[in-house]
Amino acid sequence: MARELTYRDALREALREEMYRDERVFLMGEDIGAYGGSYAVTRGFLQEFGPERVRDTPIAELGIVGLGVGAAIGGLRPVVELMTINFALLAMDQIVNHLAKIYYMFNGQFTAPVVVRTVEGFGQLAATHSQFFENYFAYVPGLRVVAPAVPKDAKGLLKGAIRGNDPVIFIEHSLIYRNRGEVPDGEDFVLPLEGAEVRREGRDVTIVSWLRGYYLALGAAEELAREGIECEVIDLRVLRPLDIETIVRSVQKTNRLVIVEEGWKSFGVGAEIAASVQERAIDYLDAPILRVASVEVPMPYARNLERLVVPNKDKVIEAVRAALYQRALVPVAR
Amino acid sequence: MARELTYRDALREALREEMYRDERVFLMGEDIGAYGGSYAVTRGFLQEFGPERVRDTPIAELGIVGLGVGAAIGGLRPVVELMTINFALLAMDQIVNHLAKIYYMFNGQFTAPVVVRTVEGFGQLAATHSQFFENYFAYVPGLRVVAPAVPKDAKGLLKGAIRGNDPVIFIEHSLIYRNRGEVPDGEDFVLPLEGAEVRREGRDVTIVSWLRGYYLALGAAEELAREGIECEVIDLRVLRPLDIETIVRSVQKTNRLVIVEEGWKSFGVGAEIAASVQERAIDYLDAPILRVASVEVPMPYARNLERLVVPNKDKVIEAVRAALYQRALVPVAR
Amino acid sequence: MTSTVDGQLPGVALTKSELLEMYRLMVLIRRFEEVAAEQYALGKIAGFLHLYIGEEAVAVGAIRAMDPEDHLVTHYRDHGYALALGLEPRRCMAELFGKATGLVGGRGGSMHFADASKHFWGGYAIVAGLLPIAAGLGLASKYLNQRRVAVAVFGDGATNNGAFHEALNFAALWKLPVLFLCENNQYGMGTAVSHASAVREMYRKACAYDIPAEQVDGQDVLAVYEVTKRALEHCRNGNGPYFIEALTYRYRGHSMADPETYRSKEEVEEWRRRDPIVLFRQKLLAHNVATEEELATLDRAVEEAVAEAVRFADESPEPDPATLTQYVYADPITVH
Amino acid sequence: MTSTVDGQLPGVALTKSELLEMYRLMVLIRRFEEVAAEQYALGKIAGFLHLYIGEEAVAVGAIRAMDPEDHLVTHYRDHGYALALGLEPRRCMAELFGKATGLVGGRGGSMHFADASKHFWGGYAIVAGLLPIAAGLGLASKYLNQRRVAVAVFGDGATNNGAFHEALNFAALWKLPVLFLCENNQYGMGTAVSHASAVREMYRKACAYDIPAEQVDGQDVLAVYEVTKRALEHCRNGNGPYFIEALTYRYRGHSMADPETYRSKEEVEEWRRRDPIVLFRQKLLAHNVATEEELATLDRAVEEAVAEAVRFADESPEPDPATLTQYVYADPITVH
Ligand SMILES: Cc1ncc(C[n+]2csc(CCOP(=O)(O)OP(=O)(O)O)c2C)c(N)n1
Ligand SMILES: Cc1ncc(C[n+]2csc(CCOP(=O)(O)OP(=O)(O)O)c2C)c(N)n1
Ligand SMILES: [Mg+2]
Ligand SMILES: [Mg+2]
Repeated sequence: MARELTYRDALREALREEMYRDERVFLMGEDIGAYGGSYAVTRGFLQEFGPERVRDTPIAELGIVGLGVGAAIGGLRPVVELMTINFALLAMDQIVNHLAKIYYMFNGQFTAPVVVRTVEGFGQLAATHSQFFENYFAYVPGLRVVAPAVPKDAKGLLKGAIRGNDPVIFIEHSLIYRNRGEVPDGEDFVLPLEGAEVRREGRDVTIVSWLRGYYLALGAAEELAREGIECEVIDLRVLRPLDIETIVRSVQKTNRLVIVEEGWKSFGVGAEIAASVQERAIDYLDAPILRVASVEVPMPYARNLERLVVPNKDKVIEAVRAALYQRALVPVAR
Repeated sequence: MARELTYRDALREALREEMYRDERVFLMGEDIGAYGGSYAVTRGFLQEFGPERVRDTPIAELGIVGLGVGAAIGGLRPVVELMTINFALLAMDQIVNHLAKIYYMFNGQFTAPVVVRTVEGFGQLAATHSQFFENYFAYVPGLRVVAPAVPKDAKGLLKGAIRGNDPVIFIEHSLIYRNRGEVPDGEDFVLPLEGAEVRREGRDVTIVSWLRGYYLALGAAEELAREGIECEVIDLRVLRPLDIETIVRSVQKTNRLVIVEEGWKSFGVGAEIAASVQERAIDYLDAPILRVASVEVPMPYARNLERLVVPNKDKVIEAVRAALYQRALVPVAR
Repeated sequence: MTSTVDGQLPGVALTKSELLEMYRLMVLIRRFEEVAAEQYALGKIAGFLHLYIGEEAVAVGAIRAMDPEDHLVTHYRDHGYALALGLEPRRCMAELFGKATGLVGGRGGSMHFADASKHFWGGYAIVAGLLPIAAGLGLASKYLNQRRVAVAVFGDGATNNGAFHEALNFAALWKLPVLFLCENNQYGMGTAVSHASAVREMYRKACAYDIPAEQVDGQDVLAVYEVTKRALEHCRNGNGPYFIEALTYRYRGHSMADPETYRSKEEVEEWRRRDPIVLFRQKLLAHNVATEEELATLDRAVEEAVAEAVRFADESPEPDPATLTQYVYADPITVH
Repeated sequence: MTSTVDGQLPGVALTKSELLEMYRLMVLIRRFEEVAAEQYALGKIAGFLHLYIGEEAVAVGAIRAMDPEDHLVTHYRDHGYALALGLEPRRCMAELFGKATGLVGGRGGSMHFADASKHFWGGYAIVAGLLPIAAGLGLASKYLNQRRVAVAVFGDGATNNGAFHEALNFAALWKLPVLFLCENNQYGMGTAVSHASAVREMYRKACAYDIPAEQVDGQDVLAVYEVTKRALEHCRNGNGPYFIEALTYRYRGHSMADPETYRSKEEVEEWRRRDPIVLFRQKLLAHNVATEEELATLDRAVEEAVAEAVRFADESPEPDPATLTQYVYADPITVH
């Protein structure tokens, strides 16, 4: 059986269930307690679980992750929250130089199973609060990087992350917290942290994305379907390990690939996908792999400018047409 | 006229000349003064220029870059040093959220022309001291990312970086400081911060790289030439802005591309190159674009394991043969 | 100087017109912020909007004490400082509206006001991120043998971040002219000082760097002025940094999205009883610096200025889309 | 306890065998390090090698005071702690040689010793990076109602990094059982404390967090032992963290690459006059805890142990290349 839940509620359920299941699971982050979480994911948790297990922290991102690492080594299951991914830059050292390496560097003697929850997004938040850094984490061996688009995955993957033994960077998106979707019942609905999913089948063009980009892809596919263009839409779900095979299989069928990402185009996640797919399936490609991404500027505050920067459904449609040679192939602006 | 200099001496000349030319230029970093620089680039500078202009700092990478940003806004020309790129992770916030954005975010009112010198490399330094992060910086609009392979570029680009008005991440490599090469005479030898260079012409395969990878490429090209395989070798020199056109022009001739990079393969610089080249020139490609990169593990200390991780000349040769379909096309290990 | 002259306050070396200007600025900030909140509700302003209501005495007292050549950097709660510096309300409001006529052309919004001509090098939205920058400005001043002090404005929450510590150490180690001005408004977002900071008095953190430090009543504009004046002198004379903790309070939520579950109405009421504008107004009246009427005239002028600012912002054009990629780089780029 | 019993030291609650073991460990560390330097010169060891010579009293005194259940994390200058913990010299040497039989299979080298069975969670090579981790271990201990203290070992240089500040604040705020043990060896690499730190006494930095703190003579192994014992008690009893600054000195360069341009031979000589091993040896002899002969026997045993360690390391196999990609992830991965 399943119920419809919002993305936010799916996350809430995952956290609550795991906290009830395992006393070692605790939450730590800025304003997750008294304030209720900046995106209300942990609202009411302080009251429900008390201040030992729902820990408001100082504004000290490096420290937050570092304490998570230590607590994990010491036998706990920390779920730490970095209020937004923009602030994760302050914690890069603990994430990349410590969290990701402890298991390997010390020869498998101990693990640091920390789940770092964080969120991306935009909405007139200006240059330092509108960034996308999943590529930074996906680059790092030892980390798993999860980026669920739908409530079912939000719940199942978060539970999988908490139960697993690897460090996980769990990336949410501020503009999809209210999206609704089916979520299977039961506390044992747990998903493994890998594998992309083909969410819409199609024969003409493959569109691959994740998080909010997935919804843009889906919207574009639906609109294009009205004129008979059938897009296959793949939701990546997990960025490391990257499930290239699923994309390759789709491209072997459609022979065209469009990647939708919200980060800046150059050196983003899409670059890896394009590079890997051409490496494995260049002979199947009837058109260059195209990327729809953000224009490469620090995000401006003004609404009209922001709109120009970020991907939207129309830009995806345009790219699909370009992949079908229905329009000139102009690389998306830098 | 020109003389032969080491890469290190070319950097030293650039710094000294610019410090004599412009009193606003000063150096700041860990152990650059009394210790003489961990790679001896600034040896003797403290004695020559005094402690106001050659400033030993506390071990505070975030602070070092932040002070550089402020000093630049205040009218100086800081050249700050992050001892190695591994420690740059501690300064990511100041680099990405501050340095890179100030000019744009405040609408062009003021600039922060900081040059951040740092160095990559390996040599049994283990997991936290053997990393490659040029992709992190190359991703960021507002930054220029320079990575010179030869002494001439080391000097000319460093001078260009110091004289320019943009923030620059200037990446050196610990294993090429002693490499020698011609450097033009004169204080006015200054290079603009852009453009790749074709350093060896060839018709069969294009190999593109930068920093130490360039020497691997060259070595492979020379060895392959003995059996009649002519590689065109491109030294990128600058990673942002990326000069894709030069690579594309070469690929239009050779129809094959091998990228050599020392960072981990997935989500690295090579991914962007591959993605961009196939986007512009897929019809010219007679083989998939291949990447020679590091195996995706935290770097182990043991010599024999480290050797397995990093690229070397033989792996480049193997990739060139694969691009020529002389051997099975096995994607390089993750 | 204990005798009272009409138009002066006992023991305060400020003229009547200066005092009235301080009053006007406090009222201006208050009204500007109230109207900004309204405009936010109307959808004219978006994103994060951090209001300064309740804290006006800090910005106005501190800015009044600064020299025009001094450097200023603040955190994202920056409107008060921009207005206290004398920046035009219309350009401030236009920035909130994201318009081309805004302080930074609509690119920054609420969190990133700046005006290079006033040496106001910006509001920064990464907590504590501005502190090393301020130290760098101090370094430039010292290096160039200027007598400028770099003033850094930040909150109680920022003092728990590593950047704070690194900046204070640098400033003290190199004896840089930096005034660290901490606005302790009791909360960092929804987290009370007592939940975030091992030491509850922010100024005590300066002990780890031997930086002279003190607390001041942040609701008393003259007290802020006096201590800032003294602190700036200290810095200007080559004695290194200084640390001021201003005790204050924000009446509104942290930003417009704040559910305010973390504090009681009573607590807010308690603080409102020591409203900085009311306190200052009473003092001006009690000492006959100004009449009710004079103050009312100023109030009306402010009202009009803010209304005009909204009209201006509303009528101003959006930024030209053609400017989108301008100012990413200062030097030309020809490759692609 | 001022009367002297043979085999005991006045005022010291340690048995003869404990005291001799401390002596032996100090000599072991010294010899291990000297031989490691030789092996480095021979090319058997590579990369960074940070020797502990001159600082032996700190590790030996501190570890002796710890409970077996206590947590330990250190910086990269970690050989002394590993040996003081009783880890086998042969496995330590094999790690330096990058051999499969090393403490961490040759993967870590000098900077990353670790032994989970001893709750020694590793040496970390990012300056100050271990401090938040130590606080996290303290958090786990407290959360799980254990009586373990997390001991964090770091240098004077680390105290200027933001991670230090954040860790101390967390530990004090949450009253975590963490002992911050700072080895002030006067330099961070080539930078003297006075060139890096606004406050020259490291322990004084704890004032910003109200953490009790004191200095100890790091050349006196018993003094280190006593203060660590006391500090651990404090932490173990729920009073939160404690801070110890041990004043010490490294005779050798920062690492093997150090040109040592930043200090004088005289300064090194000065410190050598208070060599921790010589001092302790003299005390043991003066109080008749041991005879010259007993100590000489220990010295010889150490000599042999270190020689054996080298043989073992030399003869051990390199890591199996097939293990290269092992332990990147703990859970299976099936996609690619
Ligand atoms: C590094 C960082 N972490 C988190 C945030 C989110 N955030 C914005 S303001 C704020 C609270 C800051 O409190 P304080 O410094 O006391 O200033 P106040 O808002 O009270 O004036 C937080 C947590 C941020 N902007 N930057
Ligand atoms: C974050 C960081 N910055 C720089 C370095 C390079 N580095 C390694 S050890 C060291 C000096 C540390 O000094 P201290 O903390 O006093 O310890 P000591 O070596 O004296 O025992 C430096 C600068 C590093 N490893 N990590
Ligand atoms: Mg506050
Ligand atoms: Mg030291």
